[in-house]
Amino acid sequence: MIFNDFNPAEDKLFRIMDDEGRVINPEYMPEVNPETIRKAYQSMLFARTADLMAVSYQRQGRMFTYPPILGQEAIQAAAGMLIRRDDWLVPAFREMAIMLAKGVSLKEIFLYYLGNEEGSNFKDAHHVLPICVPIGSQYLHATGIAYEVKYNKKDEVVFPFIGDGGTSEGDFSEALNFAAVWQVPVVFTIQNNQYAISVPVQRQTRSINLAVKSVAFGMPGIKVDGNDFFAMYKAYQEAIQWARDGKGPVLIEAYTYRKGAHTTSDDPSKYRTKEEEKLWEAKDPLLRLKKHMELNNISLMEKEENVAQTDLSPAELHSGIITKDDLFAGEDTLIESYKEEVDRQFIAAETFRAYELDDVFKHMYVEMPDELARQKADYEQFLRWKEARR
Amino acid sequence: MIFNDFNPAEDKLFRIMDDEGRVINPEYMPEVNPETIRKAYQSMLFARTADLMAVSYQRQGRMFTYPPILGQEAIQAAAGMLIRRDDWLVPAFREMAIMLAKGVSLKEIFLYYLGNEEGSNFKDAHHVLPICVPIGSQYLHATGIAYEVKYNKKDEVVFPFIGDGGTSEGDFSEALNFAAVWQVPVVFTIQNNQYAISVPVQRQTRSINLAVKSVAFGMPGIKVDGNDFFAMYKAYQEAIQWARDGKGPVLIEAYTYRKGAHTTSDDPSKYRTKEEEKLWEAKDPLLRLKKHMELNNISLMEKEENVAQTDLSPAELHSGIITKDDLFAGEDTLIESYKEEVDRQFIAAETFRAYELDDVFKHMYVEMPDELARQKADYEQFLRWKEARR
Amino acid sequence: MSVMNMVQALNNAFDIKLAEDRSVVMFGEDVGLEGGVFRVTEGLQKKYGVERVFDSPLAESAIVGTGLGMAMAGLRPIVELQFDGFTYPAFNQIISNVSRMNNRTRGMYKAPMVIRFPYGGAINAIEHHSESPESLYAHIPGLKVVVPSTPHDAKGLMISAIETDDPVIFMEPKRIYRAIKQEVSDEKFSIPIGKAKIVQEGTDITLITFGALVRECQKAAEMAKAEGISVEIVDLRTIYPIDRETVGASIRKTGRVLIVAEAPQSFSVGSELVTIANEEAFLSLEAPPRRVMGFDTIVPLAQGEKFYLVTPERILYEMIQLKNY
Amino acid sequence: MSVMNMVQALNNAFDIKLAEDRSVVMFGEDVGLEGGVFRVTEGLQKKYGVERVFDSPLAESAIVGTGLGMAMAGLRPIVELQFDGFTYPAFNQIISNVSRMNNRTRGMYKAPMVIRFPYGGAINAIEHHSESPESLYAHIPGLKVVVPSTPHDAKGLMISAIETDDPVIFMEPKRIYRAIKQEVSDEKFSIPIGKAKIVQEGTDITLITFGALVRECQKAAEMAKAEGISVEIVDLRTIYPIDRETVGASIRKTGRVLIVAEAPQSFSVGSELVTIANEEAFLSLEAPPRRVMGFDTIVPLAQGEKFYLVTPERILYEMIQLKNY
Ligand SMILES: Cc1ncc(C[n+]2csc(CCOP(=O)(O)OP(=O)(O)O)c2C)c(N)n1
Ligand SMILES: Cc1ncc(C[n+]2csc(CCOP(=O)(O)OP(=O)(O)O)c2C)c(N)n1
Ligand SMILES: [Mg+2]
Ligand SMILES: [Mg+2]
Repeated sequence: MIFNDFNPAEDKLFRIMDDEGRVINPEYMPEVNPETIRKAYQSMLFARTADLMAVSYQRQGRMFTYPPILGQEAIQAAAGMLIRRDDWLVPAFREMAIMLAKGVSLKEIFLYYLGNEEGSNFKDAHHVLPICVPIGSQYLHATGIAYEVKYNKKDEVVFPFIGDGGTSEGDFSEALNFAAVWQVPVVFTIQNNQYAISVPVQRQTRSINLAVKSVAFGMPGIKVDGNDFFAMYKAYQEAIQWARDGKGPVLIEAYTYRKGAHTTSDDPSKYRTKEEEKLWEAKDPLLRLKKHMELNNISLMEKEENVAQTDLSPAELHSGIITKDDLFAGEDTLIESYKEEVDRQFIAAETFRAYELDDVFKHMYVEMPDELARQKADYEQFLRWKEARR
Repeated sequence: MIFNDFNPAEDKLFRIMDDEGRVINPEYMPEVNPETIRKAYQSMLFARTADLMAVSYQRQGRMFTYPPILGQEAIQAAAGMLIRRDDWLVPAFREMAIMLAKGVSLKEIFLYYLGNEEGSNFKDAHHVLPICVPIGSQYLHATGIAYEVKYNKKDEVVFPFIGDGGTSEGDFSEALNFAAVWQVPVVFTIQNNQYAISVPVQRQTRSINLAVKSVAFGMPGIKVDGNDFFAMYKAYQEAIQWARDGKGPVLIEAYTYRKGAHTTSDDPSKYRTKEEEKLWEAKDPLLRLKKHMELNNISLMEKEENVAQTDLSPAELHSGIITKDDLFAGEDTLIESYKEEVDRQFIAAETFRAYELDDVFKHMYVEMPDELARQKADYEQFLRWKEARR
Repeated sequence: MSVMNMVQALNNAFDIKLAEDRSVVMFGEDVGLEGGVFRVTEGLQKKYGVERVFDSPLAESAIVGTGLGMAMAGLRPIVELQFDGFTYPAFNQIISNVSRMNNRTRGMYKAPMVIRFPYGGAINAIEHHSESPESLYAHIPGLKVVVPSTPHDAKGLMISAIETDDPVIFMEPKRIYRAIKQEVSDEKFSIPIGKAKIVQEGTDITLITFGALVRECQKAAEMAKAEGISVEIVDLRTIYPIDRETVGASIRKTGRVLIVAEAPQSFSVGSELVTIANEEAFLSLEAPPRRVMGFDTIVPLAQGEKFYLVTPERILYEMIQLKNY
Repeated sequence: MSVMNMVQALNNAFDIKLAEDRSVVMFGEDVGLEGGVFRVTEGLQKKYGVERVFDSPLAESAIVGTGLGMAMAGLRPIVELQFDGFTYPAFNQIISNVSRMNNRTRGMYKAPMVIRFPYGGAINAIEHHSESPESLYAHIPGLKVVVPSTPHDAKGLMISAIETDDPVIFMEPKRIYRAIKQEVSDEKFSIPIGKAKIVQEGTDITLITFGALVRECQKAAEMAKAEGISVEIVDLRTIYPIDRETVGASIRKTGRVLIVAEAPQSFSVGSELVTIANEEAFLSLEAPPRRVMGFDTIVPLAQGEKFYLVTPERILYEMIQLKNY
C-alpha cells in the first residue's frame, strides 16, 4: 500500500516519474499500456487547449471570468480516467478537465462563465455536482452523498475537490470528520497549487504538508506529486480501491502549481516571482508526460502501437532511430482540431437562447410560491409600461 | 520534553500516578512540595463541594440549570495553580473550578445560572472571558487574544477550554490553524470527558485520540491522564513554558470522565452503563490524589508540614504509625466550612438586586441607539397602564 | 384519534414517514439513541435502526451540509439542530447551498430536506436557547419556513415538509412542546404549506401571529372580549411563503392589525406583515398597523425574560391603543 | 482636498487611523501583500508592517472570531470578508458573539471592531459575489450597519466605524468603488453613524435608499422632473440604528414614499421602512408605501442581472404608480 510506504507524517512525497520523465520508482508504476498513456496525454492536451482558449475568450471580452487550470492537468486526467460513470464528482471551481472527463460539455462550462445558470444544468453528465463557489462547503456535500451510497449499498465512490486554501475552512475538517466517523466511500482530493489567490500555502497552515491532516480524522492520507501523471494514477487506483472496499475515506494531496492567474481578474506578478514560476515550468505535467513518452517510444497518435513497450534510452532516441518529431508529429494538427472543437463549443454557448425573465424565477423553488408569481407579474407590468413609453 | 516522549500519533498516554496514587513515572514528577499538593487537593475538594451543592440547589428548584464538573477537578486544579493573573482564561461552560482559581466568585457563577447576566460581569477576576455556550466559538477568541499578546509583546498565555464534542466544530480546527500560522501563545485544552451529552467520543471522531489533531496544524500535542493531578500539572508546566517562550501554541487532551450528568436536565442512565461508571469511579481524581497523599504521608491540613517528603510504603502506613484518618482528620470539618462558604455565596447570588427593565437594554450597545430608548419608553408606558388598571 | 402533545405528534409524523418511505433518514446531535434533548425522536432509532435515525458528531454546518448531499443523492433527510441559537454555524450551508441548489442547477439537483429545531423563549434557559430566527430564514430565497402552533398542525405540517421537494426550515415552539394536548388523528394527513389559518373570527382587530404566541393571542382575545373588542386571530402556520390573501382579507375586514411575535421587532416578520397590510389593505386601515414583539435586544437570561416576552396583557394593551387610535 | 474614488477614500481613512492609533490592525484574505482583491487596502502593509496589515488563512469564521478576541484584548481590528456572499461562514461568530459580547458581560468586554465587505450586484459576477445582506445584519441586536454612497461618506463613516466601541458591519457598494470621483478632504473627519442625509429635497415623493442605489435614485429623480414629479431623496447611510426621525419627517412632508434597495424584498430593510412610514407618518400617507427591490430570488448570473437590478427607469415607473394612486 502506497499509503503505508509514503507516510505524510514523515513528509514523504509519492512520485513515480522524475522531472525528465524517467521512471524512478518502477515498483509503483501502474499497469498502463501505451494506449492509456496516449489517451492521458491527449486529454491533458485538450484540457490545456480549452483552458488557454478560455482565457483568451475572456481577454477578448467575450466571457466574464474564468479560473485557469493550467498546470493542474495531470491530477484531473488521472482522476478522470479512473472515475466511473456512477461515481460522483463534487468539484470546487478549478476542475474543468475532470468535469469534461465526467461528461460535462465545454459548452456548459462556457455557458456558466458567460453568466447563465444553464451552464450548471448538465445534460449528459451523470452524478456531477455544479461548480461550488463557497470554498469548502462542497466537501460536506460529498460526505453526505457518500452516506447515501453506503446506505443504499451502492458500488460508488465520491470525488470531492478542494484547493490548499480551502483546507483552512471549518467545513473541510467537518467533512473529513463525518466521513471518517461514518466510514463512507470518499476520495478527498486537495489540489495544492501553492496559492490561495495571493496567499502562499506557507501562510495558510503550519502543518508539514496537507496530506497529514488526514491523521486528525483517522483516515489514510498521501502527498502525491500532482504533476506526475503516473503517481496520481496509482494513488487514485489505491484510494478508489480502499473506498470501494468499504474501508472508508482517503485523503490525497496533489502537490502542484497554479501556472496561470487565480482568475482572469488576477495578476500573479503582484505576489510571486518569475524565478518561482520558471522552477515550476520545468515540472509541467504535460512536458513530463511527453518526455516520458519520448523516452519510452510512445507516440502521440495511435499508429505506433506496435513499437510500444520497448524502452529506448535517451541516447538511442537521439541516435536518430526514432526521432522526437516522429513520435509527436501530429501534435500541431491535433491541437488545431482541438481548437476547432473548443471554438464550436464556445460558439454554441455564445449563441445559447437568450436569458428570459422566467429564468430568474422558474427554479427558485420546485413549487413556485404565489409571492414569486406576483413579483414576476409586477415586473411584466413594468415591462409593458416601458414598451408603451417608447 | 514530554511532548516528544508521549507522541499522540502512537496513542501514548502521559501519566505520572497510577490509580492507586503511586508514582509510576517518577522522572516526570513535577517539583511540588506538600503545601502545593495540599492546596491542590483542597481546591479540588472545594470545587467538588460547590459542584455537588450547585446540583442540589438546582434540585431544590432554586437554580435553573447547571453543568457539573464532577470528575474533572484535577485538570482545572492543575491549570488553575499555574495560570497567572495576567494570563487569559477562555472557558467553555464546564470550567467552574478554574474560573474560581482565576478569581471569579462562586456568587457570580451562581448568579449566571440563576439567570442574570451580571454573573458574567466579573468584579475581581482579571482576563477571564464569560462562559461561552456556542460550542467551539470561544477557541477563536483565544487565538485572537493571543495575537494581541504577541502584537504587544506581552508575557501572557491564553488558556481556552473545549470538550471532546467541541473538537468536531469547524471553529476548533480554524482556531488551531490560525494560532499555529500566527505562532501565538495559546495552551489549548480539550477536556475529553468521553461524552458530548449522550454521544460517546467514539462516535465523535475516528482519530486515535484527540491530541493527535495537533498534527494537522503543526503544533505539539499530548494526551494526558486528566484524573492525574501530577500529570496535568507537569503537562501544563511544559506547555506554558513553550507558549511563553514564543514557540507558538500547544494542544493538551485531558483524558477524563464526566461523572455527573451533562447538565441537571440530563439523565445519563439513558446512554451509559453502571459498569462503565464504576470503572471510572476508581480513577476519581480526588481519590487518587488522596491515595497519593496517604502513601506519601501528606496530610490534608497544614500541621503535618514537618512530616512531609518522607515516602512511606502502604505497609508502613497501614502499620498504624500514621493512619489514614489522622492525615485526613480535618476533612469533614473542612467540607463543612466549604459548604457554609458555598451557601453564603449562593445566598448572595439569590439576594442579588432584582432584575430591572433597564438591564434588558442598557448593555446591548455601548452607545445606546434612540431606537432602543424608544422601545424601552413604549414598554414603560405599558407598565404604567398596567399599574393603573390594577 | 389519540390525545397527543406536540412532541408526540411530531414523533408520530416521523414514524409514519419513516415507515412508508425508506429514503427518509433523521440525524443530528443526540437524535438517535437518546431521542433528542426534547425526546422528539424518541424510540425511532430502536424501531428503524441506526442507519436511519442516528447521532451525528457535534457540528451544525456538517449536519446541514451532509444532509444536503444526501438529499441531492436521493434521500429525504430530516436534520435536527439542537436549539435555535445553534442553527447559525449552519447558516452558510443553508443560505449558500441548501436554499439554492435547485436554482443553481436549474432543477437538476433538488434539496428535499427538513431542517428542524426548537425555537423561542419562556423556558428559563441560558443564552442561545431562546431565539426566534424566523425573519432571518424567511428573508432567504429558496426556503420554506414553517411554524406549527398545535400538535395537530405540527403533524400535518411536518408531513408536508417532508414531502415537498423544496427545503423547509421547520421551527418547533419549544415552550408548547408539551403544554398543549389535543386529539390528533393517527392516520397520515397533511396541512398545506403556505396557507394561514383563521383561529377565531372577529370584527374589530386582526391579530397575526404564529407558533407559541397563538395561545397567548387567544388569551388576549379573551381578555379583549371583556373590553368589548372583537378579535380575529390569524395563525400564519407558514412564514414563507406568507399567505398574503388570508392576511389581507382579514385586515380589510377589521381595518386594524396587530402583529404578535417574539423576535426583535426591527427588520422582522412584523415589518413584512405591516408592509403586506399596506399593500393589501391600505384603504381599509383605520389605524397604523402595530407590532408587539421582542425588543431589539438579545432575549435576556431567565430573570429578565419577563420583560422581554410578549404576554396576553401586553397584547391587550396594544389592542386598546389600536382601538383608540 | 483631493479627488478620490471610494477605494481611495476608504484607503485614506485606514491610513489615518493606522497612523494615529496603534491598536488598529487590519486583516483578511489577500488583504496584506496584495491589498485586497479590490485593492482597498493597497500599500498599507508596506507602510505599517505585516503585524498591522496582514493576510489571514482562508476562513471567515476565524477572521471574525479572532478579530473579536483581539477586540476584547484591546485592539481595534478591521477585518475584511472578501465578498458579501462569503460573510455567512462568519455568521455564527457575528450573531452569537460579536454582537453580544458587550451585553453578555454587562460591558466588561466590548467588541470594537469593523467587519467590512464589498456588497451588491451589477459587476457581472458569478454566484455569491452580488448579494445585499443588510437586512440579515440589521435584524441582529448589537450591531451597527453602515453603507456609504459616496467617497466622502465612505471616509467619514469608516472613521466613525473604527472609533465607535460597538461592532460595525460596514458594507461597501462595490459597483461604485471606482465609478464616483469626488473632492474629499485629506484631513480626518467623521460622519455620525445613525444619521441619514437628505440628498436632495423635493415635495411629491420621498425615495429612501442607500449605497450604490443613491446614484440610481438621482438619475430617476432627474427623469421624474420631466414628468413633473418633485423627488426628495433620503440616503440612510446607516441601516441600523435607522434614522426614524429624518425618514419620518420626509414622509410626513411628501406623503408618498418609495423604498429603493437591491436585496430580496420580503422581510427586508424595505419592510422595516414601510413600517416606519406607518409608525411615523400614518396620517400623512397619501398612498401605500412601496418597495422597489430585488425579487425573492438569488441575484441571477450576469445574463439575468438586467432583470433583477433596480434601474432608474423602474424607479420612475414605481414613482408614477405612487403618484397616480
Ligand atoms: C467561503 C469563501 N471565501 C472566500 C472566497 C473567495 N475566493 C475564491 S477562490 C479563493 C482562493 C482559493 O484558494 P484555494 O483553495 O487554494 O483554491 P485555488 O484557487 O488555488 O484553486 C478565495 C479566497 C470564496 N469563494 N469562498
Ligand atoms: C454550537 C453548539 N451546538 C450545540 C450545542 C448544545 N450543546 C451544549 S453542550 C453539548 C455537548 C458538548 O459536549 P463536549 O464538547 O464534549 O463538552 P462537555 O459537555 O462534555 O463538557 C451540546 C451539543 C451548543 N451549546 N453549541
Ligand atoms: Mg490554491
Ligand atoms: Mg464531553
